[in-house]
Amino acid sequence: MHKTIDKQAFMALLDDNQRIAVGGFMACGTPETLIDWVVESGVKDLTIICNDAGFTDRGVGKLIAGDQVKKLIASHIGLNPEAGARMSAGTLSVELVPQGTLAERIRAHGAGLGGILTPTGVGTIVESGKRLIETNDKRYILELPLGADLALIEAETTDHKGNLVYDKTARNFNPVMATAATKVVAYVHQTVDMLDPEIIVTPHVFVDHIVEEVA
Amino acid sequence: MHKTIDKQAFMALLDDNQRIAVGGFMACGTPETLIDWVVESGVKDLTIICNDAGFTDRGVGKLIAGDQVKKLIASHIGLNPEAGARMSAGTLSVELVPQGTLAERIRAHGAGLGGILTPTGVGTIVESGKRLIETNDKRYILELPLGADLALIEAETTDHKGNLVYDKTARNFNPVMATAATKVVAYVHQTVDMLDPEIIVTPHVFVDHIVEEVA
Amino acid sequence: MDAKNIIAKRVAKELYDGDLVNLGIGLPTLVANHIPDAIDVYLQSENGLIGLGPKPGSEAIDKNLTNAGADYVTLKKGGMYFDSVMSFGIIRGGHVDVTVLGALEVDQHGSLASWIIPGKLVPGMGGAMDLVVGAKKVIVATTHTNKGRPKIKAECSLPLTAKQEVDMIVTEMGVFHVREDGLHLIERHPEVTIETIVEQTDAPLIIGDVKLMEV
Amino acid sequence: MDAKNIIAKRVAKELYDGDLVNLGIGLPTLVANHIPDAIDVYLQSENGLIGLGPKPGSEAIDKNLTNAGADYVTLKKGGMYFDSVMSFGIIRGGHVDVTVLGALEVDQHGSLASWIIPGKLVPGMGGAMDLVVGAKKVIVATTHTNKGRPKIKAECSLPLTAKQEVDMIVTEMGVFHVREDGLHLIERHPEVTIETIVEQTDAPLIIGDVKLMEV
Repeated sequence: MHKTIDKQAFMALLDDNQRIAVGGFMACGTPETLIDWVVESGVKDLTIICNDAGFTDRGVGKLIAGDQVKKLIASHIGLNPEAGARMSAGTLSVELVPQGTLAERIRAHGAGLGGILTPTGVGTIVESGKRLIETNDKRYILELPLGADLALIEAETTDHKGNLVYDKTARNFNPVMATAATKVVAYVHQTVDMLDPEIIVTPHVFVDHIVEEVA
Repeated sequence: MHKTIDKQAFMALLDDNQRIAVGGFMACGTPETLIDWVVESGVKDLTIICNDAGFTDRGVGKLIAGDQVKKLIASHIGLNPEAGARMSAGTLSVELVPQGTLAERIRAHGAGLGGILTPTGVGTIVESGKRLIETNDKRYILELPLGADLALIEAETTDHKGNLVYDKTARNFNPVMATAATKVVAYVHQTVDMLDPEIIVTPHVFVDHIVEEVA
Repeated sequence: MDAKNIIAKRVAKELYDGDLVNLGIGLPTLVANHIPDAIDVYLQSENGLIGLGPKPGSEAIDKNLTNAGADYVTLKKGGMYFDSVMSFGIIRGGHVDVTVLGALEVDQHGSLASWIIPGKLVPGMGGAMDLVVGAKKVIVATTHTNKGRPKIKAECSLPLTAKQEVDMIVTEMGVFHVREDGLHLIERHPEVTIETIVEQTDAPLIIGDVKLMEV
Repeated sequence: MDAKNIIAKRVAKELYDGDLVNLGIGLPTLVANHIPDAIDVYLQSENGLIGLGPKPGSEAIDKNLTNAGADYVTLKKGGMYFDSVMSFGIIRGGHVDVTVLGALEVDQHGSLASWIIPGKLVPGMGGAMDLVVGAKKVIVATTHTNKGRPKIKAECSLPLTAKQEVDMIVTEMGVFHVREDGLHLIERHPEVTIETIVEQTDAPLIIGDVKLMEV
């Protein structure tokens, strides 16, 4: 299974209206090269799932600035005024999700769960339109799984099979997004012959394609 | 925070009627020394949460053979005929839980969820007495969180803070059980000055006490 | 070749390059011996690894490296270890391409009974319920009869492992596909007549173009 | 000492040896400067680490080592990295001893509004909703007023971050406990009278034995 692809093959994975999960936290651990290629592709009407809106010129903010995003599902958009402006103008739909709920919803999709019950958001506007379920005399929101057509993630190192390890806080949402998309593309900084089997964070079975950093 | 305790301090943590989660999978990764001490303590009417019943002379099987267990919550008891015999005789109550559901229920407790929706067991006797919930036109069982008073786990290496890494398939249920008990005791084979921050599986905040292997 | 290896060899033909496969305890384990060297098939053991290798020689046994049947095993290059939560996230989440299991009974609708004979044998379901619900393709690998009694039934009489999840049944007599319209006999052992198979099967069979099994 | 550091210093007195603590962006971050060297307090950053150290010098900046506010940080010895799922498992699961957050409004019942001013400011809730629901102790650290207007209200008027989860409020004027029977003033700044505090607070206060804040 040779998983390394080039820019051309990556571009062929993209399409209008896709739902794309993008790793990273305020652009730390976001695969900027892959984002740049999505910008270059010009695909439109994307639904982006990401922790946040990035910055105007970093992370998924570049896709928002290029008006390629129809809907953003994120926990925070405060560092990207372009996102707020488009939301106010009605050209960008934003679904704000508590960060832990976002992580659990993506995990639920990747782990085959039909949903999870969380106390987060109970008694707030986050519960509107959702089912509330009581267990053990406590009230929870039923939050539903969240998956994507494509996950774009960044990792530090891979081996020849596609196993991944991450670097410091650039890990964040990358591993869970790798579990929850039909196709997973990982941008990696280096490739080694073998990784210690004890330290692999993302098993190769989750990874469809690898884009290697060009030195 | 000095977490290392000796046998005497460990014995003081035990009591009749406790609910104890025990790591290991068919006794691989089960903290045998800690189990031996529980046997020696003579505490009774325990509820044991473990992947399986172990063997008659290994793992939690030693507690069952000693008639210290009132209830066992596990996915499998087939390798321990003593467990089956006591179940038939009515002296041991056994709640059989699908292995993935067992892992998710323990995780749900540790992660503060009110429950999870799983497709596992739908249409089988596993669903009896449980709430069935439909989401996205599919039927799921609502499975509830499962926690313990005490978790007894085994790890390979700790640092002076109580961070843990495991060895090969001895990892299994140990990390998740460390998240879901009021007190967590880890039996460790070695202590080092520092662990690589990228490879720590169980952060020290989950670990209350360490019992170090005596060479 | 004995019945078990006839079955295992035929099942192996269902595996493709890059597949993630879980082989149940007993007969299904034999499938590993029949996978062609030319393809990479990744074997998962649900207690916590992907990349199951051959059994170790007695000098290479590691007590912390076992499979889900508590046998000592090895790990192939590129393999990795993980905990039970990740393991069943992989299973339930649909990331296992093929799971191969034994059966007490399997029926024309693809329902499987494999974990309990009430009052007689109560080993527990272990990970089987999650595997059958979660894997993309479920293959039952079983001898055609047990003490002369057919294992393939119109309806299972024993408590189910999962309802209508089995895709394919391989016995030493033939190969069966579970489809919307019923159970199809698609291959037969060259030395076994269709009449014999019909006679030894307790379910209605749809018989079209029946090929010969390679034995 | 300025108002912010008066608050931060007072909050720091609520932290004990071994505590796991999450400090929100802005004012709460200053608490770290006031933690006594004699105790080990472990700071979590919800983007994926425990063991937050001091800010790096410009020569030691690592772009993959940031906090939840996208500032460059360092990791202390014994710290570790993890992904967003683990991070919020720790938070929601009640493993964080103390969380310290800012407020737009906080009310006498312990409800908090901190993430949205509809039509004006919509940054998103980030991890705040999970933190306030999950942490064992929730401390709001905020200036007493905003442009002369009290931030402590009888009832929050803005959309909530969480309902009735705040335990304690620390401002530059005083310290408040949220209890069953209402909001108690328990300490005041030595140079601020109880009358002034009552005047500057938009909620009924229960005033018993009011101690002096150490400033």
